[in-house]
Amino acid sequence: MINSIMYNIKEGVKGVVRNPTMAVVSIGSVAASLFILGIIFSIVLNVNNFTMLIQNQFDKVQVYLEKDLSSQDIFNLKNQIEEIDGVKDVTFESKEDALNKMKKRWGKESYLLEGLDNPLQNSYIIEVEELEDIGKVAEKLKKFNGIEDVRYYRDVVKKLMKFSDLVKTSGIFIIVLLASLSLFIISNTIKLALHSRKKEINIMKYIGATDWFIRGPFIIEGIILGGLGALLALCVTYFGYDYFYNKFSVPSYSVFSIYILPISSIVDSLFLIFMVMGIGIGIIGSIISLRRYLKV
Amino acid sequence: MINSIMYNIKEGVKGVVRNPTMAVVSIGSVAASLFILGIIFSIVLNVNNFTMLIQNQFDKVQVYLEKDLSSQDIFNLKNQIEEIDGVKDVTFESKEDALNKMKKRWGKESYLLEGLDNPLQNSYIIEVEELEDIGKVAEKLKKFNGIEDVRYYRDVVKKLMKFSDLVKTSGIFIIVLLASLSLFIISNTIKLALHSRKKEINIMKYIGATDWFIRGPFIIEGIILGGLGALLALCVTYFGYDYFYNKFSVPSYSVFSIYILPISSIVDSLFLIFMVMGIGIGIIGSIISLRRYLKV
Amino acid sequence: MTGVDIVIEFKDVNKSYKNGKVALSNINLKIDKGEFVFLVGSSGAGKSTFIKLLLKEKEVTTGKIIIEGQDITKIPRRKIPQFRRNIGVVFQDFRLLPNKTVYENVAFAMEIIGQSSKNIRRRVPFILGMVGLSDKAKFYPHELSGGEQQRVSIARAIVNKPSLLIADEPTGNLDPSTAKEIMNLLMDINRRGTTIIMATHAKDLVDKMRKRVIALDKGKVVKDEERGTYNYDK
Amino acid sequence: MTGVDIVIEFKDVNKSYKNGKVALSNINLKIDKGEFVFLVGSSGAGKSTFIKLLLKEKEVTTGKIIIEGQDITKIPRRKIPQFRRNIGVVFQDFRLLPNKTVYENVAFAMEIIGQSSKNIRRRVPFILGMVGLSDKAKFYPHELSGGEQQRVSIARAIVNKPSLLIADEPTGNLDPSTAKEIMNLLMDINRRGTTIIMATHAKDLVDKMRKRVIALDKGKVVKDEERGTYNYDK
Ligand SMILES: Nc1ncnc2c1ncn2[C@@H]1O[C@H](COP(=O)(O)OP(=O)(O)OP(=O)(O)O)[C@@H](O)[C@H]1O
Ligand SMILES: Nc1ncnc2c1ncn2[C@@H]1O[C@H](COP(=O)(O)OP(=O)(O)OP(=O)(O)O)[C@@H](O)[C@H]1O
Ligand SMILES: [Mg+2]
Ligand SMILES: [Mg+2]
Repeated sequence: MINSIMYNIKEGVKGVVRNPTMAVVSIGSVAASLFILGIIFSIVLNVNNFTMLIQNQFDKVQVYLEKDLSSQDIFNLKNQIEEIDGVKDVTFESKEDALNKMKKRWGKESYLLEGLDNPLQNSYIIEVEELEDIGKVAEKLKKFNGIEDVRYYRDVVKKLMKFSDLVKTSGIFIIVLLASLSLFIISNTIKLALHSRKKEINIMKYIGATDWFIRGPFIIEGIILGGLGALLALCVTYFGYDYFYNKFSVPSYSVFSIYILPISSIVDSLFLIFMVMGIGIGIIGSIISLRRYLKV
Repeated sequence: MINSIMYNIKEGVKGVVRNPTMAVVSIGSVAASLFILGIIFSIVLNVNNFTMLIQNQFDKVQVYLEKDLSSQDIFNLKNQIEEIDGVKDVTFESKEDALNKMKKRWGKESYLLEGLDNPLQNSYIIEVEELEDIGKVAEKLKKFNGIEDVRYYRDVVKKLMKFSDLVKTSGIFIIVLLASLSLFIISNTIKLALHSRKKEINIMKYIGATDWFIRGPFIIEGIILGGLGALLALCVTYFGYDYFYNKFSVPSYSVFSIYILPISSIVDSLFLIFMVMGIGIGIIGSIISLRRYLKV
Repeated sequence: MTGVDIVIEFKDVNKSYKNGKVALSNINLKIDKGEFVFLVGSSGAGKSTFIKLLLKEKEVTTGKIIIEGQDITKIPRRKIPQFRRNIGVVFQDFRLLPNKTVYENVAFAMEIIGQSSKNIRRRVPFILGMVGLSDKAKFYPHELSGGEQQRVSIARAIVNKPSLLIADEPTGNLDPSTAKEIMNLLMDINRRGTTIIMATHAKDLVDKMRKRVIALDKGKVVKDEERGTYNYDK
Repeated sequence: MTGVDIVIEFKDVNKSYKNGKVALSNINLKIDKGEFVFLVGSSGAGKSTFIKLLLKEKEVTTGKIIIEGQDITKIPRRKIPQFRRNIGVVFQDFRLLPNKTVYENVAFAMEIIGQSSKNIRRRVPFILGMVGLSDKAKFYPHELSGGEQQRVSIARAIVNKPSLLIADEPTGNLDPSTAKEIMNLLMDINRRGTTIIMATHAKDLVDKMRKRVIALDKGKVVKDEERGTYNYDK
């Protein structure tokens, strides 16, 4: 048993070494296909992440309170709001806070606001649990006493949800598609590589080798080539991504900022995907492609 | 001459027909690689287009006029604004227009606005020629008399520009990269396909065939396989894209709407790219890969 | 005891190829255990086809081939390797593995039947010595002359001491003296009990050895003679 | 007139392969126009190597080979095809194009020298008739017997009426009577002025024909005899 495993590994390694053209081509094709997959995978992950970040900016309703409310009224209101279904968090923003924010935003023109009788209103900022529910929550808030105005980004939210659906659907679609195409390309490569060794396989059969005896070394060869291809793809993807990340990432969480996921947060899934695909294809490709040549 | 061309074509077609495995695998690989390229190409074109559309929403500055301006003042102001460098267009929006817009936006809640003493202000909407100049224009407007407030999406604009740069740079980067990878995969396929016909090529040389005599049919074969692969990729991309378009496109031009370019506007470039790449690779791949086998 | 000693029996065997070519028609013959049989006939007579049927490299069109009591036209696919291992074959086109050295090509035949590497290391050099290729053990097939390739093929066929040895033109690429040595080798093997079927054009060898000769012409057996000669009616 | 009639001259030719094997050493000989030369020697003596050097399939290690006054070890790469076209070759391993039929394989040799398709359509069937393969014209090489493949190889070698014909073991897979026919064919071609060099193990043919015999042993010329026989000192 050990003997036979050793035999297969020895022969598999020899197969790789003695067909350098084929080895280079196979590793290259596996790496190229997986690299493409890696790119798409990174893009989809990032766009998805990006959409979610944007959503976080818009899952808030701001309600402006009437000016003559007592602190007790304000406090009661908060309790009422918190009881609404789908509300996650309620934060008070006093008109002073609002003014300070405004001053910050205005930057060097903020002196215009100095000495002014604060014209702003107290407000509650309400976070919802699910973006989809934001319309319903807003409707309910409008009926409350003591609330003068209810504001949220109705259109933006609607469109954002549609966009996020699109990204998810098409992301999954494209990844599945690309995975199939990579599979196709790699198994083609294996098919062609085996095609040029068809005679060799036939000869083995003619002198009485069993199917598994012939398959063994080829499977090991598939594992080696697929694994090396996957590792190569991982390296290229890793450093390419990192370069890209350092060049473009802006560490900020506000709308439209370019927040790119750091490589460390995707390298694990990439490694897993690449290895499983590379080696898996190596094995399955060998077995399937060998089938027709073993029929003698 | 004609004779020799006919010979090459005849032999090239025979080569395709007599190696069906190789033909299917080659066409499949070419098609798969180009299809991937097509997907990325479509995505980049669309994201680019999408960014430009969004930019169009933000290349405007709105200035709110003081309440007590006479029509003459308002008219003069327009002339002054139009003289600023980088201003493309200036549109007046009366406070009635603004109210109507608001009513439209509020939809069924617009009854709340009925009978109200219009609290809004007259304004000018100023389009700039280049998004980059919007900051400068806004600064100048602030210094004008009769203008109460100047509003534009300062942060959004900045980030949008950065985002659009990112899309352009990485789009070109990814397309170039994918094109090289497709080239690599296709030429690998050709290399392997020729590898299994190495003996055949050697034999031809041994009985006195010139390099070009041998190359001819292989080049025709490359053209046929590359061309068919390209056509296959085009068909799949065309119908895939169209399906996608019909499923997701929302014919609207506002922010965050999902505006997808119709297939008709990209099919020409796709056809050109696919054909040039498919056939070009077929030819170049054949010539380069043949080289080592011709050296006998 | 007749029934027991028959190793190979052809019963009404016909073989026509896909393109319509009839390569063998109506073959009926028996070959006993331990016989040495020459298969002769002009080029294209059907000798190699006869051998390919024995090995299940090609399937009969009609008829039965019975080896050691088993109808080989009916054995299941997965039992074919087991069946082929009992037969040593020298192919007309050698069929050496191009990526293995001479040593490895011969060793491979032992590996597939699960021989220990100790056995392999002892027996392969011995056999290579017998066919005169000790100094070529590390050569690859494309580095060998035609006759050397043929001898590797012979070495591989006999290394497992098969009970049946089939050789298709084993001396076609050999000079007379090497051919004679190989024939002596085969005779020796035959004397130890191995049945041998050998297709050949070597008239002088056949005439000298005086063994059973089966002559084929256009797919038919035209002569089947104990202690025969190469000549046959055409 | 000695200088003019020499078609082929080997001057101090040595050939050793990459793995160190010395296949030919110190070969010096001249072959005149119109000669018929047998090249004999045991398996591995260097006959095929000799032929491969003549065709520039392998390069000499040292020395010169002069054909028709031209040192072929020095001709530029792009002139090799032109040079090879003047030589008809029967290879020991046949070298037929696997994806072409018998007819196409022979026609191909005419196509590469730019023969009109009218000529091809007339000459190919004629040559196939000469080697006895008229009924196999549409077969692919893998559908042929060993001897049939060899004859296709011969047909291809002679179809262009070369001024030099080189044949490596052209009767190795043929039965004696077919071999005799092929030899008659070669004799005929030789009588019409074609120089022929033939490597062979067919002792009886060599002995009967009484042509010049060059014997190689371990890469050295050990005999060079007009009207010679197969035997040589080993
Ligand atoms: N795969 C095939 N398809 C079609 N015809 C074939 C095939 N193999 C052999 N033949 C034909 O069958 C006939 C017998 O072939 P076979 O190889 O048995 O001859 P042979 O006696 O071995 O001849 P040789 O002495 O030349 O090797 C030949 O005419 C050959 O052309
Ligand atoms: N490519 C090669 N690399 C290394 N050694 C080689 C190569 N080709 C041939 N040889 C060796 O050179 C020697 C001469 O080979 P060659 O093919 O010339 O013999 P030959 O006389 O044609 O024999 P045969 O009658 O068996 O065909 C042999 O010992 C062979 O092993
Ligand atoms: Mg045969
Ligand atoms: Mg030889």
